Amino acid sequence: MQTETRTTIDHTSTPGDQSVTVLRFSGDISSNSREPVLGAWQNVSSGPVLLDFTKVDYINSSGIALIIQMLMEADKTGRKVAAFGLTPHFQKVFTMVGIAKYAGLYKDEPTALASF
Amino acid sequence: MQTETRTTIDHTSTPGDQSVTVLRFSGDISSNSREPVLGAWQNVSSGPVLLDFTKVDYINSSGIALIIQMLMEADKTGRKVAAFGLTPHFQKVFTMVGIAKYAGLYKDEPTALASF
Amino acid sequence: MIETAGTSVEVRLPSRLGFEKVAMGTAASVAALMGFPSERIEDLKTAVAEACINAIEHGNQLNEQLSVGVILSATTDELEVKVIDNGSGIAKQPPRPDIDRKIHGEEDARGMGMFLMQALVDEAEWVRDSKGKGSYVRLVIRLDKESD
Amino acid sequence: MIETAGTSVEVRLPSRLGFEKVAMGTAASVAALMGFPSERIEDLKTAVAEACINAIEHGNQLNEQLSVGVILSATTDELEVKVIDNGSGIAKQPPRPDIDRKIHGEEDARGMGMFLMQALVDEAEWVRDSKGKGSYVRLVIRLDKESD
Ligand SMILES: Nc1ncnc2c1ncn2[C@@H]1O[C@H](COP(=O)(O)OP(=O)(O)O)[C@@H](O)[C@H]1O
Ligand SMILES: Nc1ncnc2c1ncn2[C@@H]1O[C@H](COP(=O)(O)OP(=O)(O)O)[C@@H](O)[C@H]1O
Repeated sequence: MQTETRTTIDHTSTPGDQSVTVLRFSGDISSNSREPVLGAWQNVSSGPVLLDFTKVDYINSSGIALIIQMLMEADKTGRKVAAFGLTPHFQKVFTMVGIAKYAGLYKDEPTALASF
Repeated sequence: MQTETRTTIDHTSTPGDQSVTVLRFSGDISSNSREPVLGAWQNVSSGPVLLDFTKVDYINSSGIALIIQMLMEADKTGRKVAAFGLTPHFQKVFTMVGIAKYAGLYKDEPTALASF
Repeated sequence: MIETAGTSVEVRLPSRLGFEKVAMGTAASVAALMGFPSERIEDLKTAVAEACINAIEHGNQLNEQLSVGVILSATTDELEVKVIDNGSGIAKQPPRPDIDRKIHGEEDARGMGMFLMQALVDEAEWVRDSKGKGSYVRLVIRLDKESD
Repeated sequence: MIETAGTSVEVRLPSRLGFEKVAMGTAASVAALMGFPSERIEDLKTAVAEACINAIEHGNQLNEQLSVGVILSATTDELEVKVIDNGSGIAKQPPRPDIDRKIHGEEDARGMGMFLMQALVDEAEWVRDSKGKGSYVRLVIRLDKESD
């Protein structure tokens, strides 16, 4: 089990060839994740952003608050955000707190990319 | 998590067409498993016997003792026994206690069947 | 199934963030022994984690001299988890989190722990310290209930 | 990595077979926090399960009025687990299990728990009760050591 958060930044494109930045998180998303979550956002190029939670083991409410702060930044600059790779449990949790309203939650990367 | 042991008895054959009885265990193998382990042995037809641990979550030393008692019966009647589906950890444990000397431990069913 | 009714398991954790995961592991094991389905175990794990984080952070204010107590009590049809700290408890329930207000900076991005506990388990009750025995949150999940 | 050195977690379990799994869950969570690799966590889980089964069965003789204590103490490079019961402990180490003798009915099929504990962890020590504080087995796994 990896407790620290790691974020890698990837680039891909939608089926319609729009370029997309992918933030791939791994480890935990908790109060320790400010830099890997909000810091990574600073390095994102323009266009839609995809969040990959496939390798995330544990997310708590402090981590969710950081995701919300990231979505605040996205909202301010009119960027679209989608997420994939959440377990059914965390899809439910993200929906309960309302995140699904500001970031589409998809089962996998192709489905998420097709949503932009 | 299923704590009780269940055993289903299947029949298959080796690549050389010898008939084989397969005991498929699921759940835990512990001190509560006397009947599902030793009782199942009573219902085994002649020929080699394959033990399938794929669906076993937990094995403790009392459960291992029941497997050893089964191997005692097999030894008395000259029956060959092989096992598959153990996690690497339980393959190590079975080897530590010496079970591997009396029952070949294989990674999957075809490999185990080919060993008879 | 192993008979678990009438049993109780106690855990004592240091007041350090991260140790909520130990309570999650213990609670998951007790719930599995009782035969809860995996979705309910996930709900319980998240609720227990949030309860422990609050006990560590707000109740014990990260004071490592203090520990957080977790008492898991099983009956035939439910599991009760009390998470106990040395603080004075909560005076009133925070408002339900409002994502629109959060996104527009009108309320703190945080403040979702208690809401999640209530949403994920069948009962969540906060009890303030009386006579120095500690404040606690009491979470209950029932065996017959489906996941919300 | 979460800083775990100097912390200790305590668990109290009922003396009922099956509850060793709760100790396994707790021990696995602490070891994961400390950064142990998964194979070592499996070794620890089996050793802790066997220690708890012996405490429940032999130490507390399945008396449900008594509980089994598990104390997990982390340093920077090792995890120590003490499993405590109310019995008088073991007088002498049992002989190493001999599979040939077992298969030929010359020794009991059982009697592998203590052997497995010693084989799976880096240190296993049995301490008999002194002054009614309980007997315990002390298991240690080290972070730098590979799985045996
Ligand atoms: N165990 C506790 N002891 C004291 N105060 C608490 C406790 N749990 C929660 N609170 C108070 O309730 C508030 C809301 O808690 P919560 O919904 O979990 O969100 P957050 O912890 O992110 O603020 C906390 O900010 C704190 O003031
Ligand atoms: N905690 C304990 N208290 C008292 N006696 C014990 C304890 N642990 C082990 N023993 C004794 O040591 C013997 C060997 O234990 P073990 O190797 O675990 O095998 P088993 O439990 O299958 O007999 C037990 O049969 C018991 O007599």
